[in-house]
Amino acid sequence: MSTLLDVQQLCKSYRKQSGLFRYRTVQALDNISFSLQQGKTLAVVGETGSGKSTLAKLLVGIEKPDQGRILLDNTEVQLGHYRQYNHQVRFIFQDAAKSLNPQQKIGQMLDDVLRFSTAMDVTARKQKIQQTLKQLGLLDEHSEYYPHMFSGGQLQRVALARALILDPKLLILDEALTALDPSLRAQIVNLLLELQQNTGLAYLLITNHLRLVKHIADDLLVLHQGKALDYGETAYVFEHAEHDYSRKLINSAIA
Amino acid sequence: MPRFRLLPDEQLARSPLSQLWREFARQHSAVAGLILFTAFFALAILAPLITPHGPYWQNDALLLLPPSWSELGLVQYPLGTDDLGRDLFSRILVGARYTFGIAVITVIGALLMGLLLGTLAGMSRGVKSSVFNHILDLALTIPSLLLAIIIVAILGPGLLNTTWAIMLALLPQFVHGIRNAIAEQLSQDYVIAYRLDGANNWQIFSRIVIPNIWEKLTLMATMALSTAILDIAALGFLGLGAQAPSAEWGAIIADSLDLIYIAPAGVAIPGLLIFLAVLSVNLVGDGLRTAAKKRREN
Amino acid sequence: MILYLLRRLFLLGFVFIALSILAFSLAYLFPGEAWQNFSGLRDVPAAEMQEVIARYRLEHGYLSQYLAYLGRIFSGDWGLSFASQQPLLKEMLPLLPATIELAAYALFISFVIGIPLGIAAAIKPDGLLSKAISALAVAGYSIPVFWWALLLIMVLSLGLGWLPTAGRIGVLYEINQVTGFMLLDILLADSPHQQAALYNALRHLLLPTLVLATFPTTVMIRFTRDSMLEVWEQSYIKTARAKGLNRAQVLYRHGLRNALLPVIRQIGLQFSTLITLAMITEVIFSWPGIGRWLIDSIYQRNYPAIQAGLLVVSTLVITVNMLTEILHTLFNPLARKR
Amino acid sequence: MLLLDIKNLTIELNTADGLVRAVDRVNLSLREGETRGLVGESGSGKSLVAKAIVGVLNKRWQISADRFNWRGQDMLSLPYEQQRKIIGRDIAMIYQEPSRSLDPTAHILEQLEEAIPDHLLDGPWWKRGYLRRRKAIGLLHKVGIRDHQSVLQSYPFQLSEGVCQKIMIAMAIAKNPKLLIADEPTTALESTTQAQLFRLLASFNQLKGMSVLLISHELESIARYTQSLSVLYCGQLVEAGETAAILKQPYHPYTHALIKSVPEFQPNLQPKTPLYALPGSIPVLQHLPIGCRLGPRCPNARKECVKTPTLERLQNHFYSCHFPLTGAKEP
Amino acid sequence: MLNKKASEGGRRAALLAAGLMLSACQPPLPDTLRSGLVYCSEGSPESFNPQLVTSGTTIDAISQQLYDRLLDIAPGSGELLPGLALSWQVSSDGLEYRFTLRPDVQFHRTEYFSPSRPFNAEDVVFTFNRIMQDEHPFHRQGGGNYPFFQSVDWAALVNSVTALDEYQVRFTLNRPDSSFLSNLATDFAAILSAEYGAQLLVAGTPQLIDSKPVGTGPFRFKEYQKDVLIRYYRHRQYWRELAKPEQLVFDIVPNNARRMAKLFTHECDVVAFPRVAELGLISKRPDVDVQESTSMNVGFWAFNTTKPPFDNVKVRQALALAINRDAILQAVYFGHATRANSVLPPTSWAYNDDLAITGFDPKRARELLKEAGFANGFSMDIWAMPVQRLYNPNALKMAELMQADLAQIGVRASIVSYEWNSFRRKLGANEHDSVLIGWSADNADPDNFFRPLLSCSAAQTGTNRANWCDETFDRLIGQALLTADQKQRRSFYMAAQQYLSEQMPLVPIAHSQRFQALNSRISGVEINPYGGIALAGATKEAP
Repeated sequence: MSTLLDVQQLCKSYRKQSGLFRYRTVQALDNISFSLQQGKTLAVVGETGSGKSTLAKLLVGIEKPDQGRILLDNTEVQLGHYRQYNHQVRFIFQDAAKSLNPQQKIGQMLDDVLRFSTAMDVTARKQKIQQTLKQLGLLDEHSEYYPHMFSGGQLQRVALARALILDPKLLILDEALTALDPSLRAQIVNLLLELQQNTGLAYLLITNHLRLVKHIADDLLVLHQGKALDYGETAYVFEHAEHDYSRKLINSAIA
Repeated sequence: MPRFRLLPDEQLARSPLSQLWREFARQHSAVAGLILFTAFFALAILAPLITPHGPYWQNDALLLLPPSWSELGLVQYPLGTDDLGRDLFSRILVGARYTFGIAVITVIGALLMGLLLGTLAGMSRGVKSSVFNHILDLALTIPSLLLAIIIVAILGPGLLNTTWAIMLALLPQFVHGIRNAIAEQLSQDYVIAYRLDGANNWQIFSRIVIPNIWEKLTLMATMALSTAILDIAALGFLGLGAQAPSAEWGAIIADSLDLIYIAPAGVAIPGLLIFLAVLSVNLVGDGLRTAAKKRREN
Repeated sequence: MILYLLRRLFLLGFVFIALSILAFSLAYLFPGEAWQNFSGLRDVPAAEMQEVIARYRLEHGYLSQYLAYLGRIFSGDWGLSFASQQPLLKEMLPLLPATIELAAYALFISFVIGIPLGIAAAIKPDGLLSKAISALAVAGYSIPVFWWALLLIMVLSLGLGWLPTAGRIGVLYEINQVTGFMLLDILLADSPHQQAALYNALRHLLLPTLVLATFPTTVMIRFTRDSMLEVWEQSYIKTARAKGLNRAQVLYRHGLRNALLPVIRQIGLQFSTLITLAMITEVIFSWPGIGRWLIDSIYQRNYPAIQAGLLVVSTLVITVNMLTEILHTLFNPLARKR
Repeated sequence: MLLLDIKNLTIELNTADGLVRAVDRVNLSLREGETRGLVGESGSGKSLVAKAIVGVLNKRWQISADRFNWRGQDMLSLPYEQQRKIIGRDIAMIYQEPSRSLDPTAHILEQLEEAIPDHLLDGPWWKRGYLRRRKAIGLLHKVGIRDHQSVLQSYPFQLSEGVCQKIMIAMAIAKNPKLLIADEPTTALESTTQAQLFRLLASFNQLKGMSVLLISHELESIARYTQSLSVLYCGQLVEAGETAAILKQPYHPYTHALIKSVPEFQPNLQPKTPLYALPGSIPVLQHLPIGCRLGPRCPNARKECVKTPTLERLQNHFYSCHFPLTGAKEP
Repeated sequence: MLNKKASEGGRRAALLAAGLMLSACQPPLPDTLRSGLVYCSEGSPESFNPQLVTSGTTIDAISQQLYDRLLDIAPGSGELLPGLALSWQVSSDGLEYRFTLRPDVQFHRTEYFSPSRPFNAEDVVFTFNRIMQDEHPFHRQGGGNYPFFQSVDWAALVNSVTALDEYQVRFTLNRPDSSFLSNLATDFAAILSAEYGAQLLVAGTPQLIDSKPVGTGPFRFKEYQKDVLIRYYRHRQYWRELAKPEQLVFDIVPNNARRMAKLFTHECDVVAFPRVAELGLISKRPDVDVQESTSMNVGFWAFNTTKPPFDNVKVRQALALAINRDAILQAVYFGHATRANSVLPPTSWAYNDDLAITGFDPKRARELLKEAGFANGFSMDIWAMPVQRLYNPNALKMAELMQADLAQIGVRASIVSYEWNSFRRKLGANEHDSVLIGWSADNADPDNFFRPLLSCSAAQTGTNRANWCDETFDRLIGQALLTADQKQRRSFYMAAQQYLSEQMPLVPIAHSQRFQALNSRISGVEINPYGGIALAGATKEAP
């Protein structure tokens, strides 16, 4: 297995206005490094303000790091070059409903994704859409649906379909499982696990939900106020967390 | 939070547009407004075809004829004639072109310009946009009619100048609204998602922004339309807009004001029509607003 | 908070500068010579022309001219009116209170009527009362103000003979202008017919105020209603109910405050419309205010006056806007957050 | 005596397309001092039940029940104002999003004081203000906020969600309620704060004998803090009983699935193996299956399931299924 | 809406509607207000000195109220009556006029001036020297234009004005002028106070003489708010019978309908120029009366004869033939005017009955245009005054009618109208192609029509809107003045009218009646056919 994603000494700070002309610097990420192998799952946990979301933004290239490098398949990620690497990295939003344009049918949306990023012709695109929908347990006629016609679980599948239609290597899930009902969550988790086994997808799981992390993540990174506290194999971190905060976090989940 | 879906499937299975229409059609007042609006619209287009007499044709023999329901009235002149012997009914029909029709054109013009500027403003950031915002704030604080009056003062009175003036006066609120709507759209998750899918600015704009803000645009347009009608009529009334022989409703009122005791119809009817036109626009606007709100709630 | 005020002040300054630039550039945009539009002088003998050029720095660049213009504005030299050849500032000063008086009473009426009606309409949104109020509001919102004024004059003044049609007070009453606010002036006046004058002035005031108040009242109704309905759906209202407060208490303690806060803001936003409507109302009721004067100035192609009028009216609007915004912030902790 | 005793509670929504039965004949009872969990996924109607108890459902909802007793008194037979009075006195409720449940424009002090009923202040009227403030501070201390000075002078937006929720609890316990209903109280909170909050609630239950009705969509988060449990599915009560007993042996396939879908309750589960999940998803209100609403998703469904099962009782364990997992009832 | 029954019923209902209705609880009016009179006028005065103006509005507002003249005109006969002059003698060569002045006439005592002496010869000399003498300290005040006096060539006519003693004044003329005494009796020849002038000179504020007036008339000036009102109080030392109203207010209401509204709501007691269209309506109301009086005036359409193509006689004639004056009489004057064939009204003794009547003949008009080389017509402006005047109650409407008529002969007319002050200014600068305006006579002499309207001297001073300067015409009207024999004068004027109808520098349109609407409680308002209105005798009955 090769290293899919390599993050080296990532730093990011924001400027916030705190006076008429004064600005305060907020260090959102402070020297973060980690790597992710193909077909593996890395969980990033931490509270609000720990820098999780910033990390996600940097990884998908919406924002640019102040320092450090992000290597994807050994090439450095550059801001704004979505088309170059969105075949490899896809992002799943916390709220599937909000990540879909309410005025567009699902089929159109998927078609757009293919049009933007591939050179497929109409029939090929159609085929690919059918195939992807099927892969996620959706029906063909769902492509004629508007987002508001789906239930929560189906929407999450649609979001996955959108991500997977480009055959990526890495999925970044930003709290995508947290708000779901348990039975739905179990369904999605099963789906994700199955996909990983079949296609060798890697997941970067940004979450607050440690019970789930324990079950599905290979590695765990604990973030707190922009700093990486513990990083290692999940089971190991759960047993031997070095930092108080990590322990507290783990204890709150595992009684 | 558990949320109940309150709509049956066949209703859920509608496009957002038809959902909106369904909610809209449920409101009697809104439908009445729409019918009235359509009637005015048709009138504005067809007016020259259906007027019984030329709106500027002076019949020296029939000055100040009372309306046809009066004993002295003639059935050929349903609303009577004015002091120059012109058929009031024809004038009022043609007036729809000026007051209502030109208001529509004005609003469309302002909308298009607003879309252009608002998009530029909405999609740009930094110092430039901040200066732009402040200028916009200033323009918003000056009352639209006052702004129109100032522009008329520069250009000189006249219907064409009024059109330009009102268009310019409406522009700030359009730019403001469109900029905000676009900024709101751009902050949505689905825009980021689209960007991550590899969409460029234009694709985002045409595929997401426009379909998602048209509802707001329509609302803004209805509000602007009611302002435009009122402003055109007010300027016409003040003698700063449409000039004398023109059949613009406000100008007809101003014209007939001198004869209000003898021929009150000349003041009452155009005024009533302005009122109805604005009312229809407002009813449609209110209906749309309610429908949009209800649709979002479901 | 101080920071906020400073920022507002900064913004205010910016807006004034932009406004003055606009007014300044009008002198060039209007027909006629710029010096005429600045000074209000119609003809200047060739001998004095040199002095005029120097005074308005016409031989310098626009920036220098603008600075000179600013200086004149602040020193109170606003030029002369084309029509009367009187100093504009002197001409405008007694007019402004008349407009403010009219607008203030109208605004007051719109509060007194609009807010309770809006609340009443929100309490039972589907009730008959609410529907009636809404219908009234949309009608009032759509009515062209000049036509409405004429209608009221026809019915109340000419038809029934209850109210006078024009002016601030019967012309036979001679009231010294002290503050410019008619009612105040009457109270200050040491006149034997004070009571009669007051009564007469009130009768004159009634119709224009009613006409002018129509639009803001309907806006208030709609806005209060919507705001109230929205607040009524909020969780904290449910919490308050669950605390055991009764409806009136909830309405008073939590509903009104939250619902009326945006209404305060609305005042500022509506004020500009109000002034526009006041201009038309003044024209119809021959109310000697700044709006009528401004419109007359346009008829007269009195460019210096238009320029000055714009400056004054906009300043008034912006100031009121800013004041309400600050007021809103004072009352609304949420707005202070930003 | 039962504090709350509800039998066959039915809640229907009045829509343009007719009545929709969102809650279908649900039984719910609470003893004094009991902590009961009410579990169900989105759309199961658990919040509706809570709101029906507190009486804050709006007029679009119609409530009926065979029995709706509060401390032995039939509430539905009382006039509305009377109901409000009793409920206002005895039952308190906290919500999912504490910051939105607090008036954004009022100081915490003001809102807290407002929650303290007059009859709890024993002192002459001129001292009321002072007493009220003292009491408010006392309440904050009780919920574990020590820095009362700055909190009291704050507006809700200045405080974190966790603190807000604590204040909500303080407001809830101000009137010494008999019952506290907590509707998803921890969803908006950080995981570390969640545990804190549950412990707080548990402590009030133990110290004051206050009954607590905990509502959540996640079984695992509340299982630890409740004595008994009611599980709702799609507006129907599927199972109720002692928490420990249910966790040990659920009778209903839905409860079973719920428990099995949580890795935490499966100590032997290997990481990265599939979780147990029922197929499909919870139906929308307009498309409720007739009979047992789980029917289409149930692995054990047979044709009898088109009839609504009655609520069966096995000791203190209630369930409503034709084919319970223990085989207690033969077809 | 004006249904009487309804309004009666409404009023009663109002009374019944408890004390709530405002009209039901009117407090009693104080005495000072009760006799006060409100005259609603159609416009603001241009000045408070009649010497400086021509407009009827200004004259109405100031002349009869603030000032007296040496002579007055009897309204009916046009005969000259003693005013401030008790008597006068004319020398046999007609070059010397000697006036004996009335003693014990007091000037106004106001907040800004307290007279120390009564009126005397010095005031007369001061008044007329201001007009004649360039070096007079007040000559340049108010622009230095005395339009009426310039139009009658006063400076060339009068050699000197001399005070012989305190109450004796002598006017010496350079040539005999039969209209001289009539001109002294016009509203323009108001007598100012020399003492006030001196006081102003000392104070260094000579410009106030025309804005803070002092005269000997029945009312004294109190205040003036532009476009709002003029307030006068009774002059308590007036030499004639004291004015009846304690207070006289000119309420300035340019809009006609609004003026009528004020009449109906009793905000105005007397209303200037009610719309002739509404006379029928007014006469039906019991609370309002209408006064009708003949008036010497003419409304006309003047071409700017210095501008091509209006310098072409044929074009002018064609345009005259193209307009349908009968339609205008109906639509604009509602029949309350007679068709004008000459600038002189038919009631004038110099009227020419034999003039060929210019009819409505578009065909002939087109032919004439063709002859003039405008077969395809041309474009022109019609300037329509924005105010209403006796001689033309609605110039804009008239212009609209003419616009339609002219279109028939291929002339594309556009209507131009400015606010009144700008209008007059631009008109003075001769920017117009043609203008709809008119003239009201100031005295009974026919010369008052011809000279101010069409003479070369008037073309320079600006009352000649046609900008017409024609030697033949000027000679004719000049000769008419040299003789006092009416028969001889008449023949000159006949010839002049004949010449005018051929040359057509202006198209006379109508001679209108003058109307005055007033509250039926008012009596004693006097209208002068030569302009001006006297309100001193107006009394108001108690309701």
